[in-house]
Amino acid sequence: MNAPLPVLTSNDFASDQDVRWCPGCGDYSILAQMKKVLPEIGIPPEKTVFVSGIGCSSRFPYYVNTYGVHSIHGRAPAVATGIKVTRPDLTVWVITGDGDALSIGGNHFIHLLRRNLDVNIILFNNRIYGLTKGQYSPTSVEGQITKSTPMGAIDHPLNPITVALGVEATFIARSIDSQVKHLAYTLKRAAEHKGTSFVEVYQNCNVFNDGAWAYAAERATRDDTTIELEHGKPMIFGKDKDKGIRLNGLRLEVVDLKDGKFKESDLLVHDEQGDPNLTFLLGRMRHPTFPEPIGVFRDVMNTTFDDSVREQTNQAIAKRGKGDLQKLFHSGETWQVS
Amino acid sequence: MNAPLPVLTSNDFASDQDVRWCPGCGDYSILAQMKKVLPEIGIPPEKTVFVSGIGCSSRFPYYVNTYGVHSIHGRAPAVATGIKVTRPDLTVWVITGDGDALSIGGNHFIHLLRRNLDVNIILFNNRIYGLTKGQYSPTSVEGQITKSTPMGAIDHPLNPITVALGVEATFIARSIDSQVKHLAYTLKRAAEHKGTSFVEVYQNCNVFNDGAWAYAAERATRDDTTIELEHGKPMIFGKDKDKGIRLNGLRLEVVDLKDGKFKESDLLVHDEQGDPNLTFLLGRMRHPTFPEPIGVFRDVMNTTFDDSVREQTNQAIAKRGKGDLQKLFHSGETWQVS
Amino acid sequence: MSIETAKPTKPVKTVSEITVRLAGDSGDGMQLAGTQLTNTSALSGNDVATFPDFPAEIRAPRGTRAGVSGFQVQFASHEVHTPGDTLDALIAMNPAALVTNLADLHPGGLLIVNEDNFEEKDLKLAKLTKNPLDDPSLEKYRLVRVPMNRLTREAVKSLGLSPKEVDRCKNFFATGLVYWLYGRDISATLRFIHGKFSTGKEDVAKANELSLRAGWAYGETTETIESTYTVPAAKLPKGTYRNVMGNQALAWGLIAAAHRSNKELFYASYPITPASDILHELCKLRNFGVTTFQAEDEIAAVCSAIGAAYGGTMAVTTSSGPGIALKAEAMGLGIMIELPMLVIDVQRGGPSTGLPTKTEQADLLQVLFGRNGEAPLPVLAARSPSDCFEIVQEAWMLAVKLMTPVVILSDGYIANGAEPWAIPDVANLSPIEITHPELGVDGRPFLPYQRDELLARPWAVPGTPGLMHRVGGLEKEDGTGNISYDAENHQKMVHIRAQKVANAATLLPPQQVVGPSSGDLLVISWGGTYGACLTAVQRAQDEGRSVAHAHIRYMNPLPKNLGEIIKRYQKVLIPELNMGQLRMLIRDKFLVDAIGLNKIKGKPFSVGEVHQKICELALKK
Amino acid sequence: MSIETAKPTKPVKTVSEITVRLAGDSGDGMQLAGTQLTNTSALSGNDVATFPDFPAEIRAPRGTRAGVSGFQVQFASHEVHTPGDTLDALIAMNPAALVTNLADLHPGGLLIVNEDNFEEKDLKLAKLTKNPLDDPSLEKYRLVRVPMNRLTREAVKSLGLSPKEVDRCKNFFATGLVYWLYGRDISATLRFIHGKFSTGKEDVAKANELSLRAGWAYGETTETIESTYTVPAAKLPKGTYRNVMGNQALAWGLIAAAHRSNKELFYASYPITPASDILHELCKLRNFGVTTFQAEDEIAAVCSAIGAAYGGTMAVTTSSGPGIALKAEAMGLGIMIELPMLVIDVQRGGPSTGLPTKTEQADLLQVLFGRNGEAPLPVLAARSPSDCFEIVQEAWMLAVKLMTPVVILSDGYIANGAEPWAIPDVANLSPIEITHPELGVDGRPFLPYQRDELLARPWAVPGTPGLMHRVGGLEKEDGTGNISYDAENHQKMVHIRAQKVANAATLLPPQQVVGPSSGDLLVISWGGTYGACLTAVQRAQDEGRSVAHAHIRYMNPLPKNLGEIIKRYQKVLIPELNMGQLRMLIRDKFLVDAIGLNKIKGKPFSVGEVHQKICELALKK
Ligand SMILES: Cc1ncc(C[n+]2csc(CCOP(=O)(O)OP(=O)(O)O)c2C)c(N)n1
Ligand SMILES: Cc1ncc(C[n+]2csc(CCOP(=O)(O)OP(=O)(O)O)c2C)c(N)n1
Ligand code: SF4
Ligand code: SF4
Ligand SMILES: [Mg+2]
Ligand SMILES: [Mg+2]
Repeated sequence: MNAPLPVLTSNDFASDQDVRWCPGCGDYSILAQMKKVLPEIGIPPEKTVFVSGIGCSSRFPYYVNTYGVHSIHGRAPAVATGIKVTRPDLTVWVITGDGDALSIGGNHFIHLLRRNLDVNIILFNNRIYGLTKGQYSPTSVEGQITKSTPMGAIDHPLNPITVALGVEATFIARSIDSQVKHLAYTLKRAAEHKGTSFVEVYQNCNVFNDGAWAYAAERATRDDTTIELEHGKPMIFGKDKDKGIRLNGLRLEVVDLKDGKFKESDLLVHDEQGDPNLTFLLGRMRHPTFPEPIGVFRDVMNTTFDDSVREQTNQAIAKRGKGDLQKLFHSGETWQVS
Repeated sequence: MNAPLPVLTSNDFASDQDVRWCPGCGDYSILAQMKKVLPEIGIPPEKTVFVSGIGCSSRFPYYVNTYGVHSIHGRAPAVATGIKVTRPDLTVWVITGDGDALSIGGNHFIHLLRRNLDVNIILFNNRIYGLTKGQYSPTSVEGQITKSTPMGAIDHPLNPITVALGVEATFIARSIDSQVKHLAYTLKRAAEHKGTSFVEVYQNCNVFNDGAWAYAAERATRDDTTIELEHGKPMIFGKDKDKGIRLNGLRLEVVDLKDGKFKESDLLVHDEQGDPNLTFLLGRMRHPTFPEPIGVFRDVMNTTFDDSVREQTNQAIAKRGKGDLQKLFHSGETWQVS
Repeated sequence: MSIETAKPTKPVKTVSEITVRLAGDSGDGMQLAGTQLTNTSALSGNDVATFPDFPAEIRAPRGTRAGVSGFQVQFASHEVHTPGDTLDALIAMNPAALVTNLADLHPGGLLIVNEDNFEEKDLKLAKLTKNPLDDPSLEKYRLVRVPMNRLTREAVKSLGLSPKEVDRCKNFFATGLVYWLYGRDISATLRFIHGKFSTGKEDVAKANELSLRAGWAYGETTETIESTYTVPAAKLPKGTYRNVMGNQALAWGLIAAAHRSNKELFYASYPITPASDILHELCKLRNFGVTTFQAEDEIAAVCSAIGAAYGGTMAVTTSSGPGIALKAEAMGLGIMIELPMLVIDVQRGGPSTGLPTKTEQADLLQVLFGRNGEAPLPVLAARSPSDCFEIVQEAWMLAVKLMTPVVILSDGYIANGAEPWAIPDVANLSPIEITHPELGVDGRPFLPYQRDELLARPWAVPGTPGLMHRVGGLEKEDGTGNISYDAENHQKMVHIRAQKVANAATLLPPQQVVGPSSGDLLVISWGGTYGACLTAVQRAQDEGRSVAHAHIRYMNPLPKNLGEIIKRYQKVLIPELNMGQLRMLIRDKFLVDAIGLNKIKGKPFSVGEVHQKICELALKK
Repeated sequence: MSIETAKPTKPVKTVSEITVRLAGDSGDGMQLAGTQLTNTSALSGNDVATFPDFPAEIRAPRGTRAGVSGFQVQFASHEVHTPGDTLDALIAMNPAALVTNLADLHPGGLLIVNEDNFEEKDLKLAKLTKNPLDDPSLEKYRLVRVPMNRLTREAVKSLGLSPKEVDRCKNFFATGLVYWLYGRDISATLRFIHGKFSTGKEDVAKANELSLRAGWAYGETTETIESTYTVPAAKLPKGTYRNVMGNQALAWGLIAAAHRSNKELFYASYPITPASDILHELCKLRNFGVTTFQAEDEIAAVCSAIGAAYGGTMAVTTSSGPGIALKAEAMGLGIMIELPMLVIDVQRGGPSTGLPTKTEQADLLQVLFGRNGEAPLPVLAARSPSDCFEIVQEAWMLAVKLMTPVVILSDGYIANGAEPWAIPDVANLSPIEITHPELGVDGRPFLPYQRDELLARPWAVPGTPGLMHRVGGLEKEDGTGNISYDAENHQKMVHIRAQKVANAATLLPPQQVVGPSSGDLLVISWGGTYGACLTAVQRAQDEGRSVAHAHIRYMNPLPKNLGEIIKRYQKVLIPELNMGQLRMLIRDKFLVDAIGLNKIKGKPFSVGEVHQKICELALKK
């Protein structure tokens, strides 16, 4: 899957529909990176299917010239399951939003992850309901003022990363709409993973929740507010790469590398196959206490639902032979009338 | 809530309906313990509401003489939310099953937990669909043979404890139908916690999944296959209390206390307010590798949805005064026709 | 001489039909006994129809009225379409079974009871203060008291089984006695017994055989039964037969339809009574290229089916009323994106959770109208267990010809009922032609919403180069399928979708009528009431009443010629197990003052109920 | 003299009604300008009706046809019930707005364009090759080219605002010009401007004021418009008036109903167009004892409402078609456990996701039949924005009197439309009596399913000692409410639930008819088509046609006297924005060959469309 087929270019994946997102919406950048990555993955358009629910983000499938289903609100994971289980030869992407995936679609989302179906979920997290013009979502922060929470949201937000971890997702990653290189890399990694790949993308809704991710997205601050997870590398961040993350007992702490108290070797080294509880710690790193990790939190192997289904079918055939209707109909007691 | 009102006895909570569970079903014991605990909690029957979905377990409300709603499949958490938000004066219990709470009801379940509504969820986990006569459930083990999986279940089961932790539940506990004392204690603890209390109960379905929990339930084995979590106490288990759980780096390990290599002081001391990632470790302790913890995994404080709602209402009134319809109707431009 | 071929030695009365009900505790194995009697009667050439009736609880408390499980079968020397109204014989294994079933036994009927189960404690469990066997009201029946516990114990004592195991043989003792009573050959049941308990449990098998034989022998020796009965073979169309239950026939029908269309079958469902057995049957047949997916809920089930259909597979989802309600929104999506799939509703008592184990016909309007917006789809209704096989073939043919989801209605009565089925010759099953477009050589752009003569759109499947296209729930532009908010286009598409479904009528046979082509009364039925209505009409015809029967299998669109048929009768009667749902459609479409006979008791019609109503409306000439 | 009271100095023509549409880019603030014109016209004593029409996209690409946003208002010196068919004046801010709206401008109508926005790039965005202003076809209109960008810029240059801020003032320039054209007083709009931008943004407020005044002044100075118009005040019933939009009136109606029943309001919903504004309005009014709960989905919303109702609170859930479909199963539960609650469906274009921002009436059958089993409930339909307030009062009264969920139907046209509302005197709002039982002194056991004369059961709320009881979705035993699988009981309960809903008719006023009590034609309408149908009928009556109008607000049960009314007319016409859903009910119930006028274009009827059909069916005498 790695070797890009030179024949494919991002034009092969451009659809003829005009894009209808608001000017300045973070979705544009995600679309652009996806179009860049798809040819590199080397799966031809006709072998690729994008499935989405409802929401601004879920308009995505119309803008890539592959097969696609713009389904109903929250149900994309279920639609994708039907496609992948019956058509394992296809590469299936699920495009969803924070409301689509975590509010109405939360159940399908966790069941897709636990079954570890070999599809890629990209969650456009803008911490708001965009298409319906600005109500709060399950990822809206406490106290967030929105059309439906004029006095501030009171729900404790869901953390997509720990939710995914709680159901033992095999691939968990995070990126940011404006970090185009990192985003492209992350999408590619998601495509390469066998099993359900889950990617949370910080996406700016500049109309209803502008700047929700400013701290993590903007040049000025992002080096100090985010940390890039790199497998096998110590966890260093900061404009001058002078801060790091250290494991102190069971807790993580931010340490300064300047004052000589700690050196690189004291830092936590990221391991994509590391203990889930460590991953859990990373998932719970939240601004402003911590820089927020971007990159691949977890990438482990487990049996996939689609493989297991095929296996059982083959077993059944091996054990009982390809089904014979005549035999089936005549099994048990029969009698003649003449 | 602690001081039991002497006036109440378990008879006050006995309903006139004959119980319709299969002879030998684990549900009987849970019902018995609930009836024992309710008077001790001291909330009168008329202030108590049991809400359930659909399933054998969900028949529960008919058997306690309190207020109750036997709702529809998977939706008990939503019904309970409507009751508790509007009637904070009531004590609300949600009775559910592994299919009811984690299959069709998974989304309502996690949203109830994240909102930390002050209700108590008791999940009767028998790893099977009982009422519909024996299909597999989200907690059925891989390979489990059921009516709907004659070749064995292929989904990776959900772990109710880590699912709850992934959404930051504030009270997480586990008990076993046959461990009546422990069960009663755990139910009581759940009642005492402010916020959503989640209790998983290992329950035996002796008709469709008999012995699913035998290892943890039976006298012969349970001391070695389960470990009782006690706040502030070292994690010791085994018939002769000669084994313990030790934290080795980020991993847990079972150690022997006989061979002198480790002593009690080396063991992990359980802390109900401990780091969530440690709780996560405990939640992932699975038989046969580990003894499975029973007791209270986690008991922490956080704002509850029902309190926050009231607070906002009071704020609104404080700020704008009790709503005045006449004023509202006449706000903005009006004109007279005479 | 071996008993297999033995004939009872007592005087034999020949009768044309017999209705028997075996009733006992859920633990007593009455369903099994009834099934054996059914199969054996069918094997002997009778036509049969059954009605199993079991408690809602998994294991209702032993000996209670709630715990009574009954199995009724009618076997006859002519065609039968119902399990029979009143009983010629009732076998009651305990007091609860007696008191809850006696009302259906006709005067002079044979009442066989297991007198060993009429102790104080048994009476108490049945909430009885005195022993019903001592009740003078029993005098109008032919009461036969059999100490079944004791006799069974004696019959098997040689094997030294546990009391519990012995107890479990009682049903075979009863079966043996019934076999004797109706001169039934026990060999098939012996085959069953030894097939079932083969491995390791030979002693249990043996015990069951001994009990069966003991029951048979008891009949020979007892004085209390003076004669036996024989029901000659029925003249059924020639062919090879077997018994099928409704859900089994649906499952097999799906596999056959997939086979005929040369497709794999994707079956997605969430368990619910009384539909679950379809899942149970199909998941055993994975070697037929069947994938069964037990989804996390009904919404996921129907949505995964939509995904599979988009992928080019034969997709099916099934449920009962409450689950079908949950599928409503997604069914609308299926209609909008115009993909073929089957949605099967095995109806049960409603509303809400209702009466899960009871039958009803009250989902017709739900499947027709239970979606937002104008969202029509074809709806077909099975009329009997064996008809479930055929209805699937027709439904799938419509789905692929019209590119639309199609609903099939069954019900709890059909689902669990059994009847003989003339096994089709698989070799002669015609293929169901399905074409998936390829990129045209002319290089003209592919139009996913271009229409054929039936107004169906092409079924282009992922993987086909050049045909990449997106479908979704927003209104589509005619032809291109692009999103369109255009006013005229919307109206056009709404009409196209409606007309497409209406076109189904051109693919379906015209409505048939049984009886005079005009007259006093037309009885219109649909679904599971077929048997009772047909039998009642035939009885009325025999009495010289001017009445005909039209049974509708195609609920939407209704048969083209139906209106013209209705005109030819003075009155129209529509018996339904609901408050008049088909009646509403008929009145609306044909402006005829159709009369309803509406029963909503969780039970099928008895022939008598329908016949009585017919007699009110069509007088003897 | 200050302009507030200035009158245009050009010749003034007095007319009885005017229809204007302001059309521009979504960014141009046309909705705001239209709302101001509406309010000011109402304040001047006119009756008004509006039709806002905005793009489906949040921010459709600037300058494109998809991005055009329009606001139409009719103001008149007599009662108006529709926003008007054809336009007297069209204000087009860019080429896309011109080409997509011109068709509705009647010949000789005034066409005011912002000529600064007809550059090459603007034409390209509108997918135009040549400038439509140069098109000879425009000659049949009175074209007025106004360089609005330039004039606005000049008007505000003193303030030194950013180009972007200046650009945002254009809509007030247009508003000023329109105010001048119709002799409108600008003071209310000035109050609005300064109220809106008060804090910190005084310069922006000032800029808007200057633009408004500049627009007005332009009218005075330009030669291109030779006369202005005045529309005298309408003779409306006396009282204090304000404008309300449909969703706002629903929200306020809910608060009023809660206030009248001395209950807190629990409002549970999941956002969906076009229902969300009800949530937005209510969550601002928490100090009225309103709790708004944005649930995780529609199922949770309706289920939490059921919980709140069980707790004794006034519970409401709202959605649009797709969300209502998801609520189906739970609504069945609400019917089974017989608790009062309101379910409001603000209909939109379907099926499936359909046309979210467009209006339609195609959910009638869904709310009536979209549930498993026999699950009837009362259904009411609002006819106009202000009627939304009243309909809630009636619906809630039924819900508590009958202990049942009640459905209210609105639609996107009503939801976003505005009209004057005679503000009720809160002091005179009669209380809605609700009684919750207490434990009887006689100590007789409490029966949760005991019936009163209307067949309603008691609403016993948790917290009441001695009344502990359980409710659920399984069939209930009459009286006790215990689970019952009994056949007779089931039939009885199904009939009780049906009769209870039927009893609603005894609580509701009889059907009224506008026009002759018998004649050639009866036009039956429901919901949002009220205005167009009434106006069309009145026009036909003025022409001397024998036609009457019956507008139905109570869809289920239908008014008791409706059948008897229908009999008195030769023909019945039922115009609907669907394929004939009410028509089906009427035909079924009354066996009348009702004729349909069915439009399904995401738009309301024009008066002309209905009138034309009436003329076909009822000839001039
Ligand atoms: C069943 C149903 N309920 C509600 C809606 C209305 N709706 C459409 S998108 C959406 C949420 C959008 O938020 P999100 O998923 O975060 O996507 P975004 O627009 O922010 O990208 C809602 C509530 C719907 N279309 N269908
Ligand atoms: C909407 C709906 N779908 C399906 C069902 C059928 N059903 C009833 S209970 C149940 C699952 C029961 O399993 P669980 O929740 O584990 O409870 P248990 O019986 O094991 O205690 C199902 C599928 C239903 N009643 N309603
Ligand atoms: S509303 Fe927000 S998320 Fe939606 S398109 Fe506009 S900017 Fe993007
Ligand atoms: S089926 Fe299982 S869970 Fe249900 S009552 Fe029987 S034993 Fe208990
Ligand atoms: Mg979002
Ligand atoms: Mg279970």
